[in-house]
Amino acid sequence: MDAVLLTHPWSVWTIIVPLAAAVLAFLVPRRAPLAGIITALSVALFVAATAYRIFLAGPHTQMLGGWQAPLGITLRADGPALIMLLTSGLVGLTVSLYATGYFTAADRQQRYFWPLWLLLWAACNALFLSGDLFNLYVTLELVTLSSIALAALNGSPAALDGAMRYLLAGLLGSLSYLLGVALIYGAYGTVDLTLLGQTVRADGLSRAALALMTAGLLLKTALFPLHFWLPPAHASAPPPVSALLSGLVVKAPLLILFRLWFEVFPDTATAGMAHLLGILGCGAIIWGSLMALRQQRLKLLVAYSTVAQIGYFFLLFPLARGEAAATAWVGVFLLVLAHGCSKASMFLVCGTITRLAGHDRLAGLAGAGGTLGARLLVFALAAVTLVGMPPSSGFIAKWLLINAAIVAGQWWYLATIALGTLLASGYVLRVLSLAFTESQSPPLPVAPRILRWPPLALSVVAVLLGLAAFHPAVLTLAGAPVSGIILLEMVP
Amino acid sequence: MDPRDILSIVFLLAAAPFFLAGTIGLLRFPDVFCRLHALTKADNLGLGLIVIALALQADTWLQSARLLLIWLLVMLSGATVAHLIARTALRAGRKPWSGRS
Amino acid sequence: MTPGPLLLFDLLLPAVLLWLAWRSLTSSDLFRAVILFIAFNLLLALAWVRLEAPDVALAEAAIGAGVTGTLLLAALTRIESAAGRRLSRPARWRPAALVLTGTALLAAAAGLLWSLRLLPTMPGGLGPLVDRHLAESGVDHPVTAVLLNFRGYDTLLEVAVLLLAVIAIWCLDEAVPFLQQPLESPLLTGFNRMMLPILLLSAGYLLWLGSHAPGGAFQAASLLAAGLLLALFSGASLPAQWSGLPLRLLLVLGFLAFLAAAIIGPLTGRALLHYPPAWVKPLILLVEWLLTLSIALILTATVIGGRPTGSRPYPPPASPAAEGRQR
Amino acid sequence: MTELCLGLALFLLVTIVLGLIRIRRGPSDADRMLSAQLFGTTGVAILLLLGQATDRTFWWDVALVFALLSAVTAIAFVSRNEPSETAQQQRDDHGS
Amino acid sequence: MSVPLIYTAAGIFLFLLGTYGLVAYAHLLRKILAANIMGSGVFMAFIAVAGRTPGAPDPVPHAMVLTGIVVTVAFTSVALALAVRIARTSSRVHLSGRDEEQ
Repeated sequence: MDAVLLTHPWSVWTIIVPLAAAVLAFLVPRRAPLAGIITALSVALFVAATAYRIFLAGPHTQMLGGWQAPLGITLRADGPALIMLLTSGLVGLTVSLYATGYFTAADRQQRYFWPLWLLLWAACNALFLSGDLFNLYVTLELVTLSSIALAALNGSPAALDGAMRYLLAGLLGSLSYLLGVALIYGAYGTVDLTLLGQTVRADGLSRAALALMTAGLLLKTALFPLHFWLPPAHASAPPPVSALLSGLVVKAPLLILFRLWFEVFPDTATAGMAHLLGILGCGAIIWGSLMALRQQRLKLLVAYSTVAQIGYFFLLFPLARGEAAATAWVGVFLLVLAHGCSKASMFLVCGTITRLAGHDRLAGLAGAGGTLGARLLVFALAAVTLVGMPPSSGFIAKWLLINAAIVAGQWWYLATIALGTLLASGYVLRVLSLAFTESQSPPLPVAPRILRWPPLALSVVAVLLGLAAFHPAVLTLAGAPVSGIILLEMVP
Repeated sequence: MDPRDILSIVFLLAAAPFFLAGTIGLLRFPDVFCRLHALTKADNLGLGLIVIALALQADTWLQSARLLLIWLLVMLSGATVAHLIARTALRAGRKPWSGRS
Repeated sequence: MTPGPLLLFDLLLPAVLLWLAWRSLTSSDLFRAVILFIAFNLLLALAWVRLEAPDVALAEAAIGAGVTGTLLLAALTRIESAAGRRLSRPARWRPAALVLTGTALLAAAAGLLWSLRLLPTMPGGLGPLVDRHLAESGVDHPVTAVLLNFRGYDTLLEVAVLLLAVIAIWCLDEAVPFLQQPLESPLLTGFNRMMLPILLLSAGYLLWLGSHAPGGAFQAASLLAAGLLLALFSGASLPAQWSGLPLRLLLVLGFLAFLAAAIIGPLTGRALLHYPPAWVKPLILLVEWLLTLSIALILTATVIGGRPTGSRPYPPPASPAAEGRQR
Repeated sequence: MTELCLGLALFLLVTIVLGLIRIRRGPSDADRMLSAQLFGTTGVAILLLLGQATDRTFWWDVALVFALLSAVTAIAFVSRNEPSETAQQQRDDHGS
Repeated sequence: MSVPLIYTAAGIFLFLLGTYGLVAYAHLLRKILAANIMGSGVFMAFIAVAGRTPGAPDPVPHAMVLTGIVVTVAFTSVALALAVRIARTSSRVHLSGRDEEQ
């Protein structure tokens, strides 16, 4: 039993099963939700098996088609990929469950939601596992195109507009990335990440290629000031889609960035370039949070909160240079997991609230006691992780980042994290306070169970992950390009 | 020099004026119908001469046949397209040029 | 080395390409822009030939001349019928923004060109490695071997992207016929009658060619798609009972076959896409043929631009090309 | 022979450049479509000549594909103008 | 100046030209054309950069560019369908918030 568990390429099935299910969902729309649920459960199972294998036997690779790199493509199941797969499994399972209740059978949207979402899921998992620059381009395109289609799903003018912005930004980003790949292939004759990591020279050409690829990926991750396309696309999509876009999709280009900077070009990237990204990250944290504070609609508030949270991920670039590398690395990956769960949960709650109240204007939600108030409490529970209150996983993640900033002696990042946390509590409290104002509105019907439980479960998981953070933390470092001790105590 | 080569060279040199005529006609002729006329010259004769020249050089019959097929296809498409475009232009109310512009 | 006229050609062609691209972006009339873009694609195929990339040239010729042009013209017609024909000018920018963007782009150009001098003079490339393993790949043409075997995973996902495009387009809209009435012209009917078999034969030829020379599934599929489009223009249509599940099945057939072939590996203790050595050739052939059929339908569906509803007269046509291939 | 083929190919490329003027001038869409059609034919000729000059006849397959598809875009163009003739009238007035 | 280098440079210029067009023009169809031109530039640079190997050309970049072309066609078709849909639902040919610029 263990022999099979420890040798079978479980991770491959997290790609194949959703691909096949997407085709089935397209062929037989009536059975699509069933296919979706079965896929969700099996992907969760395969992710667990992958985690088990990595935990016991360490990271492993698979040469697709039996061809060794550089001729073939290599799939790599390592720590960073695993954290991403965990995020994808958790968010995907929850959103799939929620979607069975959110889209009804008579709905035109249901017909297309399932094939599109299952393709997106396969693409995300494929991207997380890919160890090949060009294959990353193809998977990234698959991710982007399915996200665009999902963002346009409800066909409202705002959604179409947001999808178009997303598409154009996505095209610009991926072509810029591809030009970088072209330069790399021209210089080194391979696109395999591991081989490139061994051969890349730190010269002007590598820097040019890195700059092109980074620029393209920044646009796709929507890092401030290239975030213009994100809030319209995320806020006007149907809520399950928003949950996927914010919880899962923005992390896809992010992982490529991490792989590029720390595995392929560790010496090419200068400290200046790293700090530039760090400063843009700070800009994102502050600007996104301020914008979130000003929003009048709940979904836009959450979307701008995503813009802000993306900023935290970019603190890795400056902080992971030096002795605090492992600490920052673990912190950021934990944050990815935490943010994925909490943000998806928040968007799902938004969906339930919109379904109940008929709108998501904050002013109109004032005095939302009763059933809406309960939803807002779930929102608050998810926000515990987002803001980073103990004992949530968000807290551990930020704690690690703060430690890394202190060790690296980069106080301004510390200050930004603190400020960002403050602003985040601000916009979360603004929403929460609605629940405690006098109720004037007539009582609303109770939402169906399937629209209530999944977000609650996900936010509880996000909080509880903080208690079990040690295990994900160790797994994150399996096969990671950084090493060292994780500094859990404040070491100035 | 092989007489085939000489023939090929003659045909190639003869092809050039037809393409030039096609282009000049496209530029100088007064309306779309006349220009269509110019276009078909390049299609049929210019390309035809080139095809003959190259077919003379080809090693196998198969290659010559392939060249001829290409020519036939271009002529077929050219004729159909010319007809359809002329029809569109006529239906759009364009009068063929009658000598007074 | 390079003969004189050839070097002149190589200098003139990129210059013309850049100029065409520039005019296509700046001309105020959109129809003109589209025509210029079609011309651009045409000359681009010549550039591929000059760069000794015949497979890419074939694809560019097939896609650029057939599918993209039709796609753009159809979209332009629909946009204009919805929003009217308008001139399009660049956004009026503040001078500061213009200067900033211009400087940034020029700096990027300078930086990139300058970095090119660092390219190794004798690049490695994977050519020799591909040649060494060509015998095991099941095909004799290196590009096809890379596409369907060495990097078959990329191709699998690429077909998923195509399929996704159709789903996305169907999700956006139902099919809007861009012809209110089919073109009625005896000449066109005759032309089609001759052209459709020739296109079908040529597609078969390119597909057959792909196993040992430039050619292959995608190029063949583009030709088939062109045939389907021609049939569509002269009023052919798919019977209503075919526009539901049967059409969807045909669209996904190639992808499903590829996926099934891919998972033979993991089910038998090998890697994904690792075919059993004895089956490599027939498996790749089967996948390629089914892919050709599905991609042709997918490309046609993207031009039609919406979900066929069955009641309208212009869902994807059942032309002789498609039927011949199904049997 | 090789030189002549190359020279002729270059010459044909120059005629394409000249033909671009018609696309610019119009006046009607049909004129522009016509120029594109001529480019197709010229492109076929260039491909044939280049294939001959460099002794790689697989480029003739590219020419074959061009020849096969040269009508498709033009027919799409014609069909685009088919539905309502009044609209076409307005469009031409606008275009010229 | 070698021939591949000429085409590499042309590819880079096409890429930047397309970038300019994508940013500067409001009309959606124009933006899509610009993105296609960008793509062509990238593909050209890719083939040219990798085409400097002596002897037979390297097939791997050719296969990659073929994949890239297909992906770009897929994106183009979805983008056009979106543009048509936007034109039909709101009679606009550009993104919101830029009406004054046309």
